[in-house]
Amino acid sequence: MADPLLTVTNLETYYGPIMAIRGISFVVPERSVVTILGANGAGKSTILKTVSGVMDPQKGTVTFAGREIQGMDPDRVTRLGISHVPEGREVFPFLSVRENLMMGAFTRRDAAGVGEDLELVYSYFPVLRSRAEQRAGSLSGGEQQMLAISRALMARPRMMLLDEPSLGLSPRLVKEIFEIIARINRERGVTVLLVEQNANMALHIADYGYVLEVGRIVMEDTCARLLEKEDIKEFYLGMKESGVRGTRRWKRKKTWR
Amino acid sequence: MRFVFKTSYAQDLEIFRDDVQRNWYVALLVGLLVLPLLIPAYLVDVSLVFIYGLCGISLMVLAGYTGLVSLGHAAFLGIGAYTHVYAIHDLGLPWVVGVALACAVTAAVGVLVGLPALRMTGVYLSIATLAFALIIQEVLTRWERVTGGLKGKPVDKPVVFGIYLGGDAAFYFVCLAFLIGALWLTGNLLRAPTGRAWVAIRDSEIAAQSMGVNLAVYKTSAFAYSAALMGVAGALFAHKIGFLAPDIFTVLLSIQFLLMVVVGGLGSLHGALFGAVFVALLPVAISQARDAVPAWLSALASPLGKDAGAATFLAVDRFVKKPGLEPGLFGLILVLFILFEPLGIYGRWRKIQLYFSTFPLYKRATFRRQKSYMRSERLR
Amino acid sequence: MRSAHPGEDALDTILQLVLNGLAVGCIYGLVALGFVLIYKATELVNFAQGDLLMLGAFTCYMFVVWYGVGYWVALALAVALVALFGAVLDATILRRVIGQPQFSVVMLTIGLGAIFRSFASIAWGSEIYTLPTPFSARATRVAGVAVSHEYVSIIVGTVALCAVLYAFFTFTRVGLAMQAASQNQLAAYYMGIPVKLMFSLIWAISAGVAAIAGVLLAPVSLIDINLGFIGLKAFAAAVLGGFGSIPGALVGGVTIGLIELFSGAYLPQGFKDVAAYVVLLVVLAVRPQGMFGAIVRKKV
Amino acid sequence: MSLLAADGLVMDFGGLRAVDGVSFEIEPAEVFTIIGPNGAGKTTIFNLVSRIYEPTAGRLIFDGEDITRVPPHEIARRGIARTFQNIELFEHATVLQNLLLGRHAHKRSRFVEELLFLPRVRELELEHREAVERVIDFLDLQPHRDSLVVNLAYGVRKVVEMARALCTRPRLLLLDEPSSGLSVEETEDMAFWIQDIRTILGVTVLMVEHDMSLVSSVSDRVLAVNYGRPIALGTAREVQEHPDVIKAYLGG
Repeated sequence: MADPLLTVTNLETYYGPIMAIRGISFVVPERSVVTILGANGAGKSTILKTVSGVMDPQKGTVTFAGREIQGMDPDRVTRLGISHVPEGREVFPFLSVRENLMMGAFTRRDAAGVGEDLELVYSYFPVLRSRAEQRAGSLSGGEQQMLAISRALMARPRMMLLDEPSLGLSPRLVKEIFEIIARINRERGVTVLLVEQNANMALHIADYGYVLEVGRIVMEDTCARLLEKEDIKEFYLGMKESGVRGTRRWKRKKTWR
Repeated sequence: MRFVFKTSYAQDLEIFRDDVQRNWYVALLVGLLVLPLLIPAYLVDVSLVFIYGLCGISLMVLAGYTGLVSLGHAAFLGIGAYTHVYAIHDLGLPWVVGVALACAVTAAVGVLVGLPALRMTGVYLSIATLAFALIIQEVLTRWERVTGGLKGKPVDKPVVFGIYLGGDAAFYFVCLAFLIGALWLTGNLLRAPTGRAWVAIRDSEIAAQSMGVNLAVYKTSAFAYSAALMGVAGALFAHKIGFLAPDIFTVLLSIQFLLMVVVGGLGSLHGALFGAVFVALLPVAISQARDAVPAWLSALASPLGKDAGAATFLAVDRFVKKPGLEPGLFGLILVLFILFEPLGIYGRWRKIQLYFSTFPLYKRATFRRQKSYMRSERLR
Repeated sequence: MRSAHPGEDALDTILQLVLNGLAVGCIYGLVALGFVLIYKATELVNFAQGDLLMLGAFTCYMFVVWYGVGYWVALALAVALVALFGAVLDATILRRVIGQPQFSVVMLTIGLGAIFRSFASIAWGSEIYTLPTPFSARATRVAGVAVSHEYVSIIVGTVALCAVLYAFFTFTRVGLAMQAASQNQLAAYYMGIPVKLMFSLIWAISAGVAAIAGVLLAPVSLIDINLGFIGLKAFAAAVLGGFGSIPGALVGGVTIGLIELFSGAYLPQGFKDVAAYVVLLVVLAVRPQGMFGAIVRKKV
Repeated sequence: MSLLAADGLVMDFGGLRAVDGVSFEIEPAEVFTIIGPNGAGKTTIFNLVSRIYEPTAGRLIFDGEDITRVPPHEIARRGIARTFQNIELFEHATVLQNLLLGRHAHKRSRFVEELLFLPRVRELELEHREAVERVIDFLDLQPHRDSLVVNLAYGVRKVVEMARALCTRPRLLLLDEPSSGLSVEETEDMAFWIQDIRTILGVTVLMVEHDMSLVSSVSDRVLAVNYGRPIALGTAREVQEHPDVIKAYLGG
């Protein structure tokens, strides 16, 4: 395995009085795709937010490229090369699509490179080109999601944190987005930390996976092996033995509990 | 921590959470009833607390519960005061009718203001109410036949059903009665569908609408109810100050009412009352301090030297007697509250309660503020 | 000088009113511009804007009269000082309340305004001062209308400032970043925009604009601690134009200024002060978002 | 007779035509699903049916009555309730308070009665409360009754929002992406809830959804739209096999 680009050790973060993540450690090697799976409320987004500086951890360290970054202001974290695509389409509603994309390149000074990247994301998502002068707030939910991902790409990051990129997208777009994530990882060597509800897709493009339950990591392995586990199959992939759950409403207990 | 064991849905409909809470309020009421015996000199100030309490409830309904921030509530107070005084003096109507008229007229004006305000949000609404208040102030100045214009209008002591209620203690009880009445009525509304609809409008107009809340009706009713309370408060206020002039009902007074709501704690009736106590009694405290502070400081400084005491006294005395100091002090307190206790006095009160009820398990983290991030409110 | 036709007199009066109205309106516009800038970048409504204006006027007066500094240098110093003050204000106080409900923040600025007024009355007393300027009491007659140089300075200054700021917000990277930060702070952080710095910067600019407005206003009005109450009229101007629109602030200000002067000249006494507010209410009843404002509905 | 009929709906935003002549009929007690690529106008159709938008052209007939011009707050009273894509709950209120607002369409007490909290108001409130409790039982929300919505997990919020819509006792329930943001496990639960709502309560459901497993397991009929126009209508299987749908929506 390559050197770790991001190392998280013993991280604890609170939402007010509630401990959202309870002592979590993991590593993301350079140029790899790592995914974190877990049910709603397990604390996946909190991990990403703590890494990118939007939330402050109570305990623990986050090391990026040899530097401790926990508790840093999020804009400084971004300047170090971490681009976070937040959950829920956080676009700038009153700026045009093109201006939104240019904001993605805010930290960059190379106009030529920015222009190239603009063309690149337009080629990924042609719909953005046709809506370039519209206000981002007038885009549909799925289009805003595409915009958010493209905008993060415009920063030409060293590492991307993706929080549910497939949320609310059509099946075709989900496939496309995962292909794009795989491509930027392969072609540009961008390291990816991916949080997804769509475990099927995530496990197929990621190298290594962690499973999170109620703020703790309960399982970790290479994705190839995770795909073989019974619990993963049933609870994250929805693969039932010939539609067992199609008729039954009780659930099997998860074995890691 | 005390948990209430509920055995019937009807228990959720009561004003008081349980008997313990009710008993505390009964005790408080008894305390207020014997208060005139304890501090007869300060009854006038406490009456003002009650009147401001009415204003606080009024603004709490509008700003705290329905989310419509009005910068012009002093105008409603003025309309109520002038209507009442015009009715009982110029028209010679009975006192009770005067109060009822004040209530009705302000409610009607409230509807008039509420109607154009329906489509406005946020800043626009606040500035529109501000404009309304400035216009009303001008009307009060110019409509001399009714208001007496800049010369003002003296107000007699209240006489209700032929009984003279102008004494400090009598007026105190009149104000207390009105305050309790208003609390009861408002509490009723807030536990009924109307109150729920108001809060829903504050939290998400679009969701409220999709659940069948007619935004126009409920925003207007919030305005009308809030204005009506202000009208009643105005009638009492007229007697409290004994003399009406247009420059009493200024924007600054409106801002003081807002101050009450913020300092008390947004979104609770308790907050409105805490705020009223604070705003009505702060000037009293300040004037007491004005007399006392120079003497204290000179006593502190006197060991430093022979003349240090006297010099300190003079310097401090000159400083505290500066006319511009009091509004600045108000401003400072407001700023400190918003910075350090955004939930207001009531929020602090709840924290203290929680601290003792969970002792020794209280976690500081319970009320720690997370980093929060603003998002445009223009998309409402 | 007598005109040959009585109609010309009336026309001259009207022209004079228009000119004066423009000048007064520009001041309103400038103060409104301060509101709009802060609002555009932080979505706060700054009720202390008028008081910053008052501080600017006093500071300039202090330099010119007490220390004998030249007008232009004093202007620059006053603007710089007040702008710095704005930035410090943001860094120490306002930044801490961002993310709290708008209402609390509005109350905070009201509190700050009260503190400034209190400070001014303690520091400078409650006397009324006059600021001498190079434009003072000079006028050129153009076609029967007395064009006061003070008014010209106001109009030219305002229009130039508006144009520069408009260009800054629309075309520069930093200007866009400020808008971005106001629309979605979280996303702005994710873009690497130093949001805190942006906010301090906008407070500095806005306080600077207030100081300029104060200095321009000082010769026309007089300087006292209640100079800041012009902010109330400027609110009407900003809302009339549509909060958040830079040209809107200017147009709103000029509209209010013209209405005020014309109603003062042709309507019975008392209307001068309220006419602007009546017009404001009427406009808002028809267009609740003001003349240039836009309402974008939330996507559901 | 169909419960809801949309007839030639057209919706323009500025120069953009988001919905371009969509007609469909929903039969009583069926689950009718609209699918389509992002930006195809699905949510716009929803907002037209729930009357948040004014249609540029076309008509909406609900239960034999023309509701094209009925004000939005009146819709709930007529028997149409909805959920939102991004969850529009009252976050600082408890689940119970949220659900009680769902009863607003059935408010029968007058302002003055409420002001005095007359016995009649008390009775009505108890009735509302019981109706709400029935919904709480139905959707298994008992553990969350007194929790603040902000403190709830996303999956539970989705159910609470559905519960609030059910409290209006609707005849037509509009669900906007009920499974978005839910895990596989929660999506399966959601499928059961939707089936129960249809079979036990007899409520007609119109939903917009992307998760094809949920769509196939609960829908009676599916309408596919693209560029604001219908491209296919039929059972879930038929629509999924339609070449245009595969091309525009499912991907090869």
